[in-house]
Amino acid sequence: MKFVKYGSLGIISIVVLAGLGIPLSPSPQGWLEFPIIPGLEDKARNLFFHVPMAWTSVLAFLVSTYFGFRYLRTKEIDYDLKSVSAAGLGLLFCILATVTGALWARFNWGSFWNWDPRQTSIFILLLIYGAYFALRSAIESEEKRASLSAVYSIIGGLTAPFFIFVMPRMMAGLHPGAKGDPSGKGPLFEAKMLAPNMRVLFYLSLIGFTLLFIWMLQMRIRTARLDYESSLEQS
Amino acid sequence: MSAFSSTVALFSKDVRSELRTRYALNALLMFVVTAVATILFALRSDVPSPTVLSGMYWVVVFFTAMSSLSRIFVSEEERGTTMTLQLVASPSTVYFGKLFFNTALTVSLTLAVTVLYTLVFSEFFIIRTASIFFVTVFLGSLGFASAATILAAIVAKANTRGTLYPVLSFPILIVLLMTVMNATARALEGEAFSEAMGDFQILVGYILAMTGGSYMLFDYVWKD
Amino acid sequence: MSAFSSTVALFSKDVRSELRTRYALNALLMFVVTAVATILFALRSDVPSPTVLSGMYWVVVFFTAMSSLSRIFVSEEERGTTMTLQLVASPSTVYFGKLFFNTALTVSLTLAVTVLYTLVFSEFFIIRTASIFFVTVFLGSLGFASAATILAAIVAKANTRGTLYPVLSFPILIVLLMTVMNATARALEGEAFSEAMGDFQILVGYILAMTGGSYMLFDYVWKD
Amino acid sequence: MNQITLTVSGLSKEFNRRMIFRNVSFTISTGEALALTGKNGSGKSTLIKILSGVLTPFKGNVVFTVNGARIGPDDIKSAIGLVSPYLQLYDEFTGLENLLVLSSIRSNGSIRAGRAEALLDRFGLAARQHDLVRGYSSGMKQRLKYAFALLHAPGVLLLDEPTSNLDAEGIEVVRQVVREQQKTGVLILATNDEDEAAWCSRRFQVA
Amino acid sequence: MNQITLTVSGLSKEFNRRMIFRNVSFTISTGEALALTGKNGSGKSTLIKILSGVLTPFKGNVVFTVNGARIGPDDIKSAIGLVSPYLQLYDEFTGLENLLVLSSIRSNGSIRAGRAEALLDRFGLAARQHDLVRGYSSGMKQRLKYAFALLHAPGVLLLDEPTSNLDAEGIEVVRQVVREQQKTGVLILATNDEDEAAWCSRRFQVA
Ligand code: HEM
Ligand SMILES: Nc1ncnc2c1ncn2[C@@H]1O[C@H](COP(=O)(O)OP(=O)(O)OP(=O)(O)O)[C@@H](O)[C@H]1O
Ligand SMILES: Nc1ncnc2c1ncn2[C@@H]1O[C@H](COP(=O)(O)OP(=O)(O)OP(=O)(O)O)[C@@H](O)[C@H]1O
Ligand SMILES: [Mg+2]
Ligand SMILES: [Mg+2]
Repeated sequence: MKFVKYGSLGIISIVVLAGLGIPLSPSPQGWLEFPIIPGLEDKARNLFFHVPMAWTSVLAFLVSTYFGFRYLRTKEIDYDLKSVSAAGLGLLFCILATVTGALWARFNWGSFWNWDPRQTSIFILLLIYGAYFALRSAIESEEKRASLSAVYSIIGGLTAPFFIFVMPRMMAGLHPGAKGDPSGKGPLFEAKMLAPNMRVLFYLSLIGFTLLFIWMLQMRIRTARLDYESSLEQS
Repeated sequence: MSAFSSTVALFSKDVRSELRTRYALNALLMFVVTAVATILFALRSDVPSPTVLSGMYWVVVFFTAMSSLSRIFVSEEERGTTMTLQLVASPSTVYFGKLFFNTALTVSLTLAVTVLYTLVFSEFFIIRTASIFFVTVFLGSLGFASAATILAAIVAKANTRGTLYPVLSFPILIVLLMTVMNATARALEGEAFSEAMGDFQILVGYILAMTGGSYMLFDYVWKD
Repeated sequence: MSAFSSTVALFSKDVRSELRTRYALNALLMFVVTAVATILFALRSDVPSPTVLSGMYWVVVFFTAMSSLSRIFVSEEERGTTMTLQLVASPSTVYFGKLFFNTALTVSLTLAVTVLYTLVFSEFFIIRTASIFFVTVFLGSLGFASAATILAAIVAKANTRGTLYPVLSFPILIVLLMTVMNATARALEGEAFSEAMGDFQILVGYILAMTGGSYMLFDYVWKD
Repeated sequence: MNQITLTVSGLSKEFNRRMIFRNVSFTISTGEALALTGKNGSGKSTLIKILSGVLTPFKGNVVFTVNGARIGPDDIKSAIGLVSPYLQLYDEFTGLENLLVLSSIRSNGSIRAGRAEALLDRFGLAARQHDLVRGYSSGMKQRLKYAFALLHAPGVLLLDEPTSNLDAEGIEVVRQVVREQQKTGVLILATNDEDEAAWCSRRFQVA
Repeated sequence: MNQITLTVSGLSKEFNRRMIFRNVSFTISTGEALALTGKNGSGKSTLIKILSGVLTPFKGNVVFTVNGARIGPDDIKSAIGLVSPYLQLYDEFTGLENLLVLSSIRSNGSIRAGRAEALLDRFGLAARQHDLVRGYSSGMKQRLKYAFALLHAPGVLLLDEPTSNLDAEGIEVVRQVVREQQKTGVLILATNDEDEAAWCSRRFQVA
């Protein structure tokens, strides 16, 4: 789909240009200036990258689990190819989100890692992805590999609600909106702080990264199919 | 009714087999004793806080469980008796039989660790709210067993087994671990029973989600 | 000379088998990450002292080693290939082949744990006397491998005899653990190399006693 | 007497994309015996595993009916007996314990008291029934598998390499079992041996 | 040609105080073939295991000589080949890898390049030599065991249940092997089958 390819590339270019290029000002005039958020300053720009990446990695996990589920139902190996492809991309975005988040945290909260609830949950997501691939590499039979890894990702998915709802209850967080944060919502999402232009750009970025994911997924599925077919011919 | 009696029969077969070979019991004892001794040694000079103590308590349980709970399926697979079981029992019988066995094993494990802890850390490890502690330990054992059983079935079909098992389990169990550590710390700090209700709700939810999910997915894992 | 080349051949068979089927490196790495994370979790709020850190370091190594080193014999026994090996190799070839393999595994394991520790605990885990640290890690790995190899051989057979050997073997491992923890704490506290000589002597003595004893006893364990 | 019918239609199986057999179909009913023949590696055991329900086919299906009523997957367990080289019993139990334990696990698998002992006796294991299976010789294990397979008087008996490891006396007992099974139910055996194939009224060449 | 002699004197074996056989003695030299016969559980396999050195006898001993010189326990490994149901090869290696790996472990076990492939070809496994043993059928595994046993051209070949799992074509190859071995060395086989026992020039009834 041409639309997905050019759409994602176009939107992300806009986000990169505008997100990095639009100047900050203490009293923003119109759409071409961002407000300065106290305590965040220039670092607020990371919002446009870090959060969509985290979102994409979660989305990829859901997509992978969904295709795993379809595989179990139909036993068609094509669903497994889709499922791994999504998981591979998910791992990639998960690493990107962790790295951008850690850098952000280094300059905002003082250290790369603080076991904030969101950090903890993304860490678990990383571990699940790692375990998923470790499991796959330990099974030779194609059919077994597909069904066992699908089962694992569903079991992993079952725990997701718990770490979304439980984690923040358990531990004090640094992320805006966490337990013990008086403002409730974070500064960026408080209506006053997140200027409409930032808001638009943020949602645009979410859409852009989602499209990027879809485009990359299509490519990966295509190469996975080709790999599969060429190994078919060999045997 | 007959499905239930099959499950019980499978459970008692595993118990007898274990009593005869002692594979899991041996491993269990070895890990518990070593782990507690090591921790004792590592903490030599410090006065551990309730958080650290409850953390260590569940770390010992976690690693020990990891070394023994997977045997239940791995041993069937390695001896080639999986097919024999498939011939006589339906997947749900197998799942529940093994789940009961693992639950029994985890409960005895937590009991052993508790006894050892009260002996070794007599000065620090004081259970101030016994009701919280025992409910936590019981629900925690159930939760461990419920997740560990399906993962053991998965691992038994893979090649890595020994090391793969904790790798698969940790991300799944971490929510459970955090909740039980939290509740155990409450028990050590002497909070009122009602304070821990939230934790218990999470535990019950976790157990239901895991057993329900496992029950539905077990067929795919168990049959070739 | 030919005995040596047999030993090397056995070693490389195990390495290939490991690479082929178990992907131990893959799972082992994830295991170490998991173990460090669990401990990190348990210690969340505290600033760990060198004693605690060195204790935790070796606890991770111990658990990882115990869950993977015994495979080397257990897998031969469970798959029924013990007899095949007996047909082609003499007991001493088998012992040394397996010992080398376990040593290699333990050394790579300690390296992995060291790297991870320096990354994760960058603020606390500072190796002040590198010489002590590396000698300890090296001797410790050797010691672990030498004890674990004979224990693995015993455990592989113990399953069929229902003995309590593994439990009896504790004292043996605890001596080693205490010594390496001690020496590691010295390295973290920045003591002079000479201070750790006592520990090193114990380690060397331990390794010699273990390998010597194992070598002599191995025939009885290995043959039916 | 029950009229048992086993209908196999369009079975195919592949392992890692290697096709083992394709489009296997046959029907067999009470009173018949079928011999599966074929070279080593042709897929006889794979077919037996699919018939016994421990392996799922790639395509096609297997239907059991008793007196015209189709049997669900849960009840199939009490209708099938299997003897095969890849079936293992529990090493750490005695011969008798194996039979009792396994029949208690089988749903509604309660057996008449004494049946296990009678079967062990028939297969010449009476004197060793209280010894651990670990110490059994290969022929003794094979005999025990027969006792296990016949314990619940299955309507369908599947035998893979029926006489392997057995001595002349053991083979004679198996021959009797085959003869009896043909009267009361269905018998399918997979074999490499011309003589054994000749025990059956019908024959199917795998691949 | 080497003159190989195997002398067994006064062998006894018991398991858990159950006497399996007592005072077994015989001598066998190049050119001879011995069939061990006896009922299931009589001790044939136990005797084969003792001869191959994987089990130690309770009493008595086994002496190998080549051209009159006694062979020490370490060199015996390169003088013996064994095929038996309880021998397992490595599942995670291919057929060919199994042969190469095992012969490299055997001390001074270097073999001529191409010998492993030639043997696999002889036993009909050439087309499957690069497949994992895990996926082999029971007959294919048995064939592979023959290739393993013959790899180092052993002076003494021990066969326990030599034709189990094999099809007609496989049995024919085994028959040839048995014939050749009788010319160049010693052959001992344990069997329940009268036909197989008849392949041998001598016979020993166990217990
Ligand atoms: C699933 C993973 C994550 C999600 C969904 C996520 C989401 C978010 C969101 C929505 C915000 C903006 C909040 C607001 O200001 O209203 C944010 C801010 C931030 N995140 Fe994350 N995040 C994740 C992981 C991480 C990680 C792994 C790190 C660091 C290692 C990190 C560090 C930060 C920092 C430093 C901020 C700025 C906070 C502030 O305004 O002071 N995040 N994250
Ligand atoms: N490890 C063991 N422990 C106890 N008893 C054993 C053990 N191995 C063999 N036996 C016993 O020794 C006897 C001889 O066994 P063996 O396997 O040698 O018989 P066999 O003649 O080869 O029989 P088959 O024809 O069935 O192969 C049997 O009674 C068996 O139960
Ligand atoms: N789990 C598996 N993975 C891969 N291939 C397999 C597997 N099981 C069987 N096969 C292959 O399927 C084919 C048929 O095997 P099967 O065991 O059914 O043969 P068989 O007819 O019983 O042979 P035999 O007479 O030797 O017992 C063989 O080529 C075998 O390699
Ligand atoms: Mg077969
Ligand atoms: Mg025998």
